Amino acid sequence: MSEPGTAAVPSREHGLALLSDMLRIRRLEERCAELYGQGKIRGFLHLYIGEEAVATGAMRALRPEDAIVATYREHGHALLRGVPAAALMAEMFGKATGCSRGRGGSMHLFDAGRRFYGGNAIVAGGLPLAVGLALADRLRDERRVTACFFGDGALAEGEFHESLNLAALWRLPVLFLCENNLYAMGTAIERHQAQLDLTLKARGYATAAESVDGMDVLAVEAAARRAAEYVRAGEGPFLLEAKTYRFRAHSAYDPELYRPKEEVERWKQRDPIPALEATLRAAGLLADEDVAGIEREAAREVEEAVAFAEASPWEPVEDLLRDVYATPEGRGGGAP
Amino acid sequence: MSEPGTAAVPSREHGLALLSDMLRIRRLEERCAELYGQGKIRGFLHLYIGEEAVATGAMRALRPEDAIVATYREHGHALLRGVPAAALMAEMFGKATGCSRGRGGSMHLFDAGRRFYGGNAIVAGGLPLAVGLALADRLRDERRVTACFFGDGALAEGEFHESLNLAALWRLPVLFLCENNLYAMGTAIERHQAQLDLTLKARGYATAAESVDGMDVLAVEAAARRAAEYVRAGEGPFLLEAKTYRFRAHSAYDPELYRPKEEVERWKQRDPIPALEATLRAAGLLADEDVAGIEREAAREVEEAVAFAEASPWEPVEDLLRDVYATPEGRGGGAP
Amino acid sequence: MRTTYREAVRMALREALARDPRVFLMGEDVGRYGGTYAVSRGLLEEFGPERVRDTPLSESTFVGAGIGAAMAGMRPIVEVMTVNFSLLCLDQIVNNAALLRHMSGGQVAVPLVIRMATGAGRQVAAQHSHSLEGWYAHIPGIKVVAPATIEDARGMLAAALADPDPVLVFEHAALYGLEGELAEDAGPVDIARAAVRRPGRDVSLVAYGGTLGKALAAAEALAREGVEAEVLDLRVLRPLDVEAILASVRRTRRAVVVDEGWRTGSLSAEVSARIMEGAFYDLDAPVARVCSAEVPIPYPRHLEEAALPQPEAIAAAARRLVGHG
Amino acid sequence: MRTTYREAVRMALREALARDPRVFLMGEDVGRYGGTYAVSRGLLEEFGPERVRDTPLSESTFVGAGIGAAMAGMRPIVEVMTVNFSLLCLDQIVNNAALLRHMSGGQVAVPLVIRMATGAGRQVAAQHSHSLEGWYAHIPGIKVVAPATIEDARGMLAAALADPDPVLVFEHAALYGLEGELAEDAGPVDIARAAVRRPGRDVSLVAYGGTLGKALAAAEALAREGVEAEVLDLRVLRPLDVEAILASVRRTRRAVVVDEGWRTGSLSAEVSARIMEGAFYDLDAPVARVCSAEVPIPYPRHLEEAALPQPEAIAAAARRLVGHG
Ligand SMILES: Cc1ncc(C[n+]2csc(CCOP(=O)(O)OP(=O)(O)O)c2C)c(N)n1
Ligand SMILES: Cc1ncc(C[n+]2csc(CCOP(=O)(O)OP(=O)(O)O)c2C)c(N)n1
Ligand SMILES: [Mg+2]
Ligand SMILES: [Mg+2]
Repeated sequence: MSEPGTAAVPSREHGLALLSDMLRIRRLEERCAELYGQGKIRGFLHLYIGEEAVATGAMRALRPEDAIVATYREHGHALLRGVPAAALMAEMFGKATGCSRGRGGSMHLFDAGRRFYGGNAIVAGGLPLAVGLALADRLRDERRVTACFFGDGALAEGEFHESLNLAALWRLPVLFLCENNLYAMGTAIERHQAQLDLTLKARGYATAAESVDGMDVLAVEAAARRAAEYVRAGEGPFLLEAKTYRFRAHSAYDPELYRPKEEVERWKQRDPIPALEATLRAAGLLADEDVAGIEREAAREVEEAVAFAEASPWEPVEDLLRDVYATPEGRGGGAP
Repeated sequence: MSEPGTAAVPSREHGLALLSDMLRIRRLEERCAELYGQGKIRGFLHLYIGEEAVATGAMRALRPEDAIVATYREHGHALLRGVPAAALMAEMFGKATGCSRGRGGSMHLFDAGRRFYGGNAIVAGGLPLAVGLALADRLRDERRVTACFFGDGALAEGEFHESLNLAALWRLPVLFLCENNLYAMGTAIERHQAQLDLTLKARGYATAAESVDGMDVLAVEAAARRAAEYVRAGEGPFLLEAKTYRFRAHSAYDPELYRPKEEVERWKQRDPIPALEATLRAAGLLADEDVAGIEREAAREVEEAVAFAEASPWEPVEDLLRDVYATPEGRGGGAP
Repeated sequence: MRTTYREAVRMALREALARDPRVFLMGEDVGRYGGTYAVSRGLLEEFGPERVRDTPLSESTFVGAGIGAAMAGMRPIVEVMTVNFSLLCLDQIVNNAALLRHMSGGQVAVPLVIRMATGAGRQVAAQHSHSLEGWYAHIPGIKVVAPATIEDARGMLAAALADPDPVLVFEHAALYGLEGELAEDAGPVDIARAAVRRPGRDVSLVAYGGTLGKALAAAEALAREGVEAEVLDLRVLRPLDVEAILASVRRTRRAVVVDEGWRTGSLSAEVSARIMEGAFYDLDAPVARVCSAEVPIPYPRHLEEAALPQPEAIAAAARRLVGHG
Repeated sequence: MRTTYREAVRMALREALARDPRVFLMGEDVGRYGGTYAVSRGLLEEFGPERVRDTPLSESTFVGAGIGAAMAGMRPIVEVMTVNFSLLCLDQIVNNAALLRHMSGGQVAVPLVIRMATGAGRQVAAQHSHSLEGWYAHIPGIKVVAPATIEDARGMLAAALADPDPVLVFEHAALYGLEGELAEDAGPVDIARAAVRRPGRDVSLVAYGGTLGKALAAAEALAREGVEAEVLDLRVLRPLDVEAILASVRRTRRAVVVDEGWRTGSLSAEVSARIMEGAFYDLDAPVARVCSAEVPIPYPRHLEEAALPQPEAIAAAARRLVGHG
């Protein structure tokens, strides 16, 4: 694991941008939680609160031409990838203006134009897709990275193993990014993994790996840049583990019987947002009005998104059967 | 990998027994190949010829109360476990007197009384079963081992990963025995595995592992005894790799386009049967008449088995629907 | 006593664990978390971590391990959190659980119970809304049951555990909150027969699991119009209680089959085909089906509702048949 | 020209690889080994290891990788060696290939072709003899085709590749050796319609894939008795060409559906149900089904033959219907 503080203090501009990114996710999701309480957002809602440093740091290492595959806990990833908050919020409302036209909801945010390939609600189900996206790049000789985010729970699935082996065997440009928040729902990682050192797992695939403090956005960014450059250089896949923590329940239904309140409180002391603030202030790079400005912007973005979602139309029920196939009855595919 | 020759020279009796075991498998399978040519045995037939040292050495480490799960290449394992050659041969003929009443054929040899739980034709499909057999022992506080044989091809399947993790996590008494014959059908291990050192794979599950020369029956036996005792002592699972080679085609349909004839010839120089003979002769433990006696016995066993299979009846076609459920129409399960 | 479907399943689990030391419960988050649907809450505390086992996310392996433990004589209850994730363990269910008895010539028994939540209706979108009971009902060697009432939620588990073959129990996720009366001494029920939940003479509504309530609601509506619908709860999806289906159809001469699966290739097709084969000459009108629309289940409530079979559609189908009669 | 089904598939693969640089073939032993059924022999030598890719035994991941590559604009042909092993990648097929277009609101297309060998009949026992086409035909978002003739073996692949949606191609393993004539200029065929393979007026025999030949054999036998059976080859299993089925049944007023799947819940049930719904009043007798017996496929030849649909059983079912008419 790279040491905390090994990442250099960023420029003021860069530091503010990171802070802004994390805060934008945080405020958006806090609002989502409220809206869920009001029944505006429904189904499953998985919040990323506490883990923002991971997506924020990692996204900085990716370029527009890179591809992203994420999980059902992907609001932050989508937002930082550039999916407009309004389209995200409308999606969570189920409106026709949502980024997946309302069909997907919180767990299935998509933006093909930005190469954001979802939003996958089957644990580890996205890993093979990432391998395939990278394979396409390899076959076309494109120097791009596919970043695949997944939780610690996915480590136990067979597809994790198969995907790492295949990516390593074929030296495919996949950045596997494990968001290890120490729990898969209510199951602590010690109770689902026999080997807790993920770099040792990677050795089973002769794959490069590193573990980083996922509460330190600067450390995540630095590690992700190293990893992405390794991958982009054609060295093969890389497994990056970010150790983090989810401050909220797994989803709205979770009574959190499986972890002590004190543990959650302890981790909240390591909240990545105040942590970055402190670093920036200590370096004289941040003033109170900067924070106020960022907060104002974030609040505006969220409220505009909610207003947009509220005002957006529902898809007409007559369109129920849309987008099952490319053509209405699926009777395409005549002779080419 | 343990060094060749590290295993001590066995007693004469033990050496002869091992030689006899390997020869019994070899002769039985050579006859199977002929019978396949004659259309007496049909479907898929996977021969173990060349790999006999693995089952022979490993079986010596197991006790009658231990359980075994094998693959479709399991004639040798079944035979050495004590399934009568006649019942095996009848099974391959599809006769009602077969060890699976003819229903399974070559790939599905069973003998529940001897705790021989098949004969599984889905690559890696037997590993979870082995985990479950071991779990049952653990829950009943029985100090038994479940030995699970599988090929190198299975290493790529998700179930390998899941099963090792689960067995290690729960410290279950499973002896995972990889028969690495360097090919999964036509795919050489370097073309299906990113990491060729299996002990490194095992570290990904914090699991003990060892690699052994699978052409040296004494080395296999010694390693299997160490591994089985580790497992029996409750230390958790063990991954034992035996490096071996299949002399024949994968199955009857295989044109063997994928490996050079010279490679096969080179490996035949390491045939485990002459190798053991040589060791025993060098130690003055084996005379020509010993070999002749073993050959005679093996030939007799095979011919009796064939005669039995030939003479055995077919299951009446009226019994087609037998053994789908415990009760004829599956309408059991009323109130208990 | 007043109780819920969820509590009825929990009672059944508790009783099974208390009664037979060979029984254990295993699955994702069945222990500390208390079960995704809170079904197993309290059982870890009562029976300890050896008998209430949280597993890693390894569906294929923990289901396979259940099969292995059952072969060895245990009576595992494996919970696959939802049918959606059972796609990851289908190989173990089909190629091992269902086939081992046969392939071994009758030597190996797999007395295993697998429970899963199934169905849509809670806006959890396409990957979390499957209804694949019909798929499982296709496989010889396994049995499939679908408790649709509190009594069956309470009673089917014991019967499933007593069965020498693997039994899959499908609990519709929308039913866990269902409240109702349960006799204090409610115990095991059969897992062999369908049940008439409401007698009627004009049309048979054949349903199971999550659609039973919808069929009953449709029957209420029809009754207000003077149409007496008989509601048959299949209960057991494999082996199907064909006699009960045919008996009902012979009485009513018309049938609507209701299925939350996508229409094409759902279990409703088999029910229709069986009626074709066994009661063709008794029919006054063709058997109708009300199923899910052939679309991945969409997230928004109005579209999800439109995709699923609803009481109005069931009643409308019945009306069309009766008009035809 | 004289050729085989196997060679016809190979020709189609070669042409696809030659024509479109986005096409590549990937699967277990498709390269060096030449394919388990020798279908892809020579293609590695011709197109190189980047475009003819041997995969490890990781069905879920290489199928998922095919989906990913298709999302990215490639045109992968993924070979799952046999349908039996497709149980290990069902999650990818159902939850990703079939759903991505919908869940993404139409943004993501998966122009993927998955080929698999299917069926029994070669004494390879229970785990290697599945016929699960009916399962796949249940899933909205994918298309399913079953070439039963040399012409379709040659022509369906190009159509499948041209299709913007995932197409599953089921090649019955017993057909690879089938010999016959193929026009020199044989090319793509449609993958939208069923085909009447033999016209007749007395009864419709509806079959697909491996059972087409058996239905034709039954028709021959019936013809010798003066019964003219029409044989309909479904060709496309999803979406079903219901109009063609109904048109045939309306002509003949009787139908036998033949399916190598186990009877309960097989595709034959759907065909029967569709006839119930669309041609009930045209029927002179109930639709009959000839399917596999509800037993894991046994190894011995006599039992395997007894378990599978055979021409005699098809003819017998047709005779019973005609007797009824
Ligand atoms: C294959 C599969 N099994 C089970 C589930 C149910 N489930 C949803 S999230 C989750 C926990 C996943 O934990 P992790 O991968 O660590 O991600 P996190 O939620 O912690 O971000 C589970 C078990 C699922 N969605 N997919
Ligand atoms: C899941 C699965 N995929 C594919 C196959 C087809 N198949 C049968 S044996 C085999 C090769 C297995 O190789 P390995 O595990 O090394 O065993 P070996 O045959 O060398 O003993 C393959 C691909 C199968 N039986 N099961
Ligand atoms: Mg987690
Ligand atoms: Mg091998």
